[in-house]
Amino acid sequence: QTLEPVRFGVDAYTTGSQIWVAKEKGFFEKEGIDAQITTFATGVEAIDALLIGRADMAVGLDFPIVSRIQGGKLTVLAGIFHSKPGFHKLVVSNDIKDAKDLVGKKIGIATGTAQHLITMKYLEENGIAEDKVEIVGFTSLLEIVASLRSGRIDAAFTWADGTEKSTDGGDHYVLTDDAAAKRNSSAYIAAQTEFTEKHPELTVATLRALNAASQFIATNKDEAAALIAKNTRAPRDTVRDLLNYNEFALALTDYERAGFKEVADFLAKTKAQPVSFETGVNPKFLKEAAPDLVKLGN
Amino acid sequence: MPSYAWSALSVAVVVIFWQMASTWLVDPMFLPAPLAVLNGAGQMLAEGTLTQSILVSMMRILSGWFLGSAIAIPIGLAVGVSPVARHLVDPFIHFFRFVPAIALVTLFIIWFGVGEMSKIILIAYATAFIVMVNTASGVSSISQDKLNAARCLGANERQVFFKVMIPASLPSIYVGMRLALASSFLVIAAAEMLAADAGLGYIIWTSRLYFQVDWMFAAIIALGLLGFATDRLWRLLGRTLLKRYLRGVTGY
Amino acid sequence: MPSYAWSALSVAVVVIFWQMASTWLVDPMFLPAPLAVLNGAGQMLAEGTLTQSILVSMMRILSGWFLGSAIAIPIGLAVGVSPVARHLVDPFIHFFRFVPAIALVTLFIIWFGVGEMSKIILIAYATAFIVMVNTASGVSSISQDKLNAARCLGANERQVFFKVMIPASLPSIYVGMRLALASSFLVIAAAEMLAADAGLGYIIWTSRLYFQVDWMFAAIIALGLLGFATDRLWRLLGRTLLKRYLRGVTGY
Amino acid sequence: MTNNQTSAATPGAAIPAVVFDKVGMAYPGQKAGSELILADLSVAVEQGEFFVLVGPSGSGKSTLLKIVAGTEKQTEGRVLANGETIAGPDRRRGMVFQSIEEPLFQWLTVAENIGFGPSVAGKPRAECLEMAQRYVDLVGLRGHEQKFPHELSGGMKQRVQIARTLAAQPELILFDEPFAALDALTRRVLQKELTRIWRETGCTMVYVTHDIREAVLLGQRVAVMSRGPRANITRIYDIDLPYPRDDLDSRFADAVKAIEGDIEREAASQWEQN
Amino acid sequence: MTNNQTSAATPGAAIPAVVFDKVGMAYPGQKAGSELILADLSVAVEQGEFFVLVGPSGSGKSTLLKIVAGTEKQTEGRVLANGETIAGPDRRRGMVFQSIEEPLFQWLTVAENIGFGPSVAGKPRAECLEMAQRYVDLVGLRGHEQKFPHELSGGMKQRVQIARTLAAQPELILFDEPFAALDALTRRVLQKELTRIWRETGCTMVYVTHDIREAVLLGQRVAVMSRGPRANITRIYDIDLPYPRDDLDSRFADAVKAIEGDIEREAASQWEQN
Ligand SMILES: Nc1ncnc2c1ncn2[C@@H]1O[C@H](COP(=O)(O)OP(=O)(O)OP(=O)(O)O)[C@@H](O)[C@H]1O
Ligand SMILES: Nc1ncnc2c1ncn2[C@@H]1O[C@H](COP(=O)(O)OP(=O)(O)OP(=O)(O)O)[C@@H](O)[C@H]1O
Ligand SMILES: [Mg+2]
Ligand SMILES: [Mg+2]
Repeated sequence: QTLEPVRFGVDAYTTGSQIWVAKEKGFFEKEGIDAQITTFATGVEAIDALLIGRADMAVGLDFPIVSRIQGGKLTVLAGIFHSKPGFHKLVVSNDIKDAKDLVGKKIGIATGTAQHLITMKYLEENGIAEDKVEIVGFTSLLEIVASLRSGRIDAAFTWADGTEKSTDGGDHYVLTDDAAAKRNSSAYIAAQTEFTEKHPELTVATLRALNAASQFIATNKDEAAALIAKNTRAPRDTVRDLLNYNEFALALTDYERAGFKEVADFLAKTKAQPVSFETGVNPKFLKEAAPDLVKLGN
Repeated sequence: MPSYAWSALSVAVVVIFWQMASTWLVDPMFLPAPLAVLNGAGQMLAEGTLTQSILVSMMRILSGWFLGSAIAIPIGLAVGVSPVARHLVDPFIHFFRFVPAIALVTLFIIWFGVGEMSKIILIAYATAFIVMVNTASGVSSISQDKLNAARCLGANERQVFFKVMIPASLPSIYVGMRLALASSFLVIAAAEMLAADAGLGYIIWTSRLYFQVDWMFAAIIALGLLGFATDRLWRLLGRTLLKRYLRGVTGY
Repeated sequence: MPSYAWSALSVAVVVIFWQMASTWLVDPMFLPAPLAVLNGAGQMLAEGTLTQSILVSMMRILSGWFLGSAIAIPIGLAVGVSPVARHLVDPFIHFFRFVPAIALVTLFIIWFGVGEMSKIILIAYATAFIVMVNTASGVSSISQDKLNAARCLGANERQVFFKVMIPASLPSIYVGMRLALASSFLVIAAAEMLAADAGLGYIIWTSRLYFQVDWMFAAIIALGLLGFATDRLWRLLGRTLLKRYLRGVTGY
Repeated sequence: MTNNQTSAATPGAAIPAVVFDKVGMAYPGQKAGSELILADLSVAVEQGEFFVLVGPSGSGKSTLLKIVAGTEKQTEGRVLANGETIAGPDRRRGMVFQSIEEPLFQWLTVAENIGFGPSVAGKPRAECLEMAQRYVDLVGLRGHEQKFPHELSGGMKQRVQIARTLAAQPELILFDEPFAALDALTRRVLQKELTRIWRETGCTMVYVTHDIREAVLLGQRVAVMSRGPRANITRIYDIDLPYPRDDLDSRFADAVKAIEGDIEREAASQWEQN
Repeated sequence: MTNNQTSAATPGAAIPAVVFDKVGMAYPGQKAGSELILADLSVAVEQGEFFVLVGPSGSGKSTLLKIVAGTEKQTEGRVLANGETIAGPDRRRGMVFQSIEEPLFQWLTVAENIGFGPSVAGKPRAECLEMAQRYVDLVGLRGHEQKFPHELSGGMKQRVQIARTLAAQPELILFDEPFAALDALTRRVLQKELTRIWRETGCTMVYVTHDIREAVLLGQRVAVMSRGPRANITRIYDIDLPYPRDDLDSRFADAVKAIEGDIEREAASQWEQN
């Protein structure tokens, strides 16, 4: 039996964990898939590679995916993970006791990520207008933590081991977490629309393999962490932690729909054509691969 | 055919080719047509984003360029003049000029904050080494006859330095700064990765993220055109004010 | 005191200062001590990551550098020699040399794929303009007396080009390539953003993600040292094989 | 010996080697409104002639040679070589430049510099080497073949340039003070060689020198230039003495004295100003 | 006129201006094993003397001057100026280089080049200008003050260098074929000026020329160098004629002939090889 090649684009983070695990544990092979995986620095490059036909499937966070749906070239197949509430923690300097103390302070954001939206929603929820604080945009967590610790900014939502790194100096503490922002954020797996049309079975097979991988991760976190770390050159303990913070499972539920809409609304300000969950996501394949994972109300 | 006609011709050909490419060859999603880009630029102009971004970025680029040159020229001169200075500093010059600015972003934020300062210093960092290396090679290739002539005429080492070495190495400094100008433009993208909320580099980053390819191209083209204009201004300066020092190097 | 002693001294002083800074001045989370970096490098060496990354990155850097120079030198020569060529190409040279490579990443992926090719071409792009500008200025500042002497001796324009212009502009080409070498190293970070799973740039990116600042610094230092070594090799080449052409410019 | 005023294109059977017809010259970079370097200059050099040009420093002798060589372009009038307008430098017209450093190829050895002409003419390597060696010997540089220009003394550089130009075997050779940096004997030897080459090959020589004895020793005609600006050829002396010439001959001495007198009158106006 | 063999440091009241004591010289870049340029050369130049050096092209005259100027360092023996070892170039020892292009400052006008010495000596601006003008006139460059070096003829560049060196008023001046590119009259005028300056200021002159008549016209002693490698001073002629000298004087002609004979013997060995 010959294996059908499928080209995946993933980032160097844990976003594509199931893909690594499915490859390493032979889930792809079992489905007749020859997975060819290319790593990119961020999801943006991975999804761009998909758009231009250099990859068949790619994973990415909601922002880059939603902003690239409008051309109809890519189809979102499923949510691939979402962070559990509490993944992002609002770290503030010790003199900030309360949300309202943030007024007039410098707040760090990771521009164009879930954290960006969480920060905005958090401020909104607490009745702080955007122009009452100084938003400082960064492109990576490292810079945010460095700025916090060196006193260049006063507060920021951090995540993963960034939280511990920002607070262990003693000058900062966790004020609250993203539960307070009431926002849903996910990463998705998307495919070239053309690919899904040409190879519907392969698409479904892929989702099956990834679902198997999700289940493996849920039950064998240590081994999964080792596999992922090996492939991304990430430290194993960090990966192990990340597996705890996040829910690695394929899903298309109202949770994803809500998160998707938030991003779409945010982007509508800058985009000519509005996008929606309905136009961008095709639940057909996941339904076929694992019907119980699709739970979309009306 | 006058010289600028050739240039106009080739620019026209390339723009037409671009239009054709984006129509037939490359997905316009990634290579928007000239008109689309113009349209995007128009939008940004109307909103005021473009003008503001140009001003902000140019301020950063030029400050960083000047700062970098102001630091690099004395070091380059010292290294070119004194073998001891050279051996002391050389390992660092030829080490740090290979270290990407992006790798130092974190340290720069810690040291210089998230304001303008760290961006300007990042640009200065990226430009300084080219100017330094060019200045030092310029100084060390001044003909010994010229230096000795000055000494025989009674110039002491200070006077040799100011009255002969500096004028004689101005061509190298000038060319170094001209090359480094490009570096300043190139790192604006990296510099505006950090804590920026305006600027052409910022537009490039956010439009990449939000996939506004026409905006991104408008910013790229603005960068290219500004660079071109600055380069021409610099050449004009070389051909007028500094003419007597630069005869021969302003040919290109 | 022999020359390398001065260098050794200053390197030692800086390393000691670095150790002190990371102990007392700067948060070691962002500026790990020399020993910690050495340790990180040791880990990566043991895993084989470091050696492999160095090989992969050097291959990309050097290929890109050579490719960029191979493209740039003929263009630079043409632009320096022929006014028509200059007016046709000049607007693009002085436009694109200000356009950051990072902005073109997507187009490069479209055209050249996600393999080695697009990385090498990205590096070539970043290095080509420096070599081009230096070559063109070199050609246009060759003394007319030299060219005319060759013509009076019976050289036709082809021979003038190959036997006089090229040798006489070798110093500029050489210095241009030396400066451009730094650009090749600098863009490796950007190049390995795209579709890399090994390389020093890739290590810099991923270690940033995971707060492995010691790994990041190990990669940075590897880059700096490799650059330094390549620069010395290039200088050695200039002082031996190309000596007759480069008298005067290999001083620094 | 007869003195005759300069005149353009003497009518005759052969086309003159060089014709200057009402030539005026200003350098491109000159300040607007400043005077012409050469003005209204007309003269003809016959085929196979040994034509010598003398005149005060800064008058425009080098400028005139460069126009013939094709490396500078007159701004007024016509200049013809073999009846054709001069398009640019060309293998038929060799030139020994006044500048002794720039024209040498500093990346080539003495022998390679001298062999440049034969090698671009496509001669086989062995022949190039052999010719280079012949001209190395001619100018007395044996033993220095492998040196590079920066390792030579001033006079040695000048000799490399002379040998190089001769080795290219042009039809017309322009010499701009070629022996200025040479000692008396070397100069004497080279003068003799030059006369021999001229007589054997029949090439045309246009020769600038400040040494009037040299001018009379070598030239069939010696032209005197006036002091610039607006320099011109004021007088041409025909030297009707047989070769090899004897500088103890009284006619030789007379010619020298006459020309010296002329130049002195020209140059003196310079010094009178002060 | 007496001929005497060269000898180091003649004992006397005053310390000699320059003493060469068993000097040997090889250039740093020379191939290992190649012979010395100068070997075992000893000579002394007295204070206020006009010392002329002649010799075949490539023998080492420029090298000797550069050692005195301090721009090159001998590899063997000692060289003293005013009794002190020479540490490097210095305002007391001016030099007119043989190279006519490089030593000029191409970013300064003629007047600024000439005023360089006074200006680095800290003279007030007005005085610098006035001195520059005086020396511009001295070398006959009036009207060319505002030109840049690249706009000058060969002889004009050489005159700028001469004027510039004189304007710096050093105690000892080294001339390396300063008048090689000048016409006879300009040369004559400048020879006269040089003698005048020498007699008025009492400075020491060390002068290299290929023109033996010039050597005898100017020098109190004329030293003849042997052909290199391992060049040395073979003979020194004392010229006991009063200034201003008359070149029609028979003693003048005798001196010229004797020196010429000497050089020819030296240079001839070169040509015998072939
Ligand atoms: N490139 C130039 N630009 C402007 N003026 C120039 C240039 N070259 C020469 N001149 C001027 O032209 C005049 C004649 O110069 P040229 O070199 O022809 O003189 P020459 O007769 O060869 O003198 P010399 O005997 O000193 O070599 C001079 O006054 C000089 O200043
Ligand atoms: N930089 C150098 N490196 C090596 N050899 C050199 C260097 N400069 C000069 N020489 C050699 O030294 C010898 C003497 O040169 P020098 O310039 O002193 O001669 P010169 O007597 O001034 O000759 P001329 O009358 O031709 O100017 C020559 O053989 C020359 O090849
Ligand atoms: Mg001349
Ligand atoms: Mg000499």
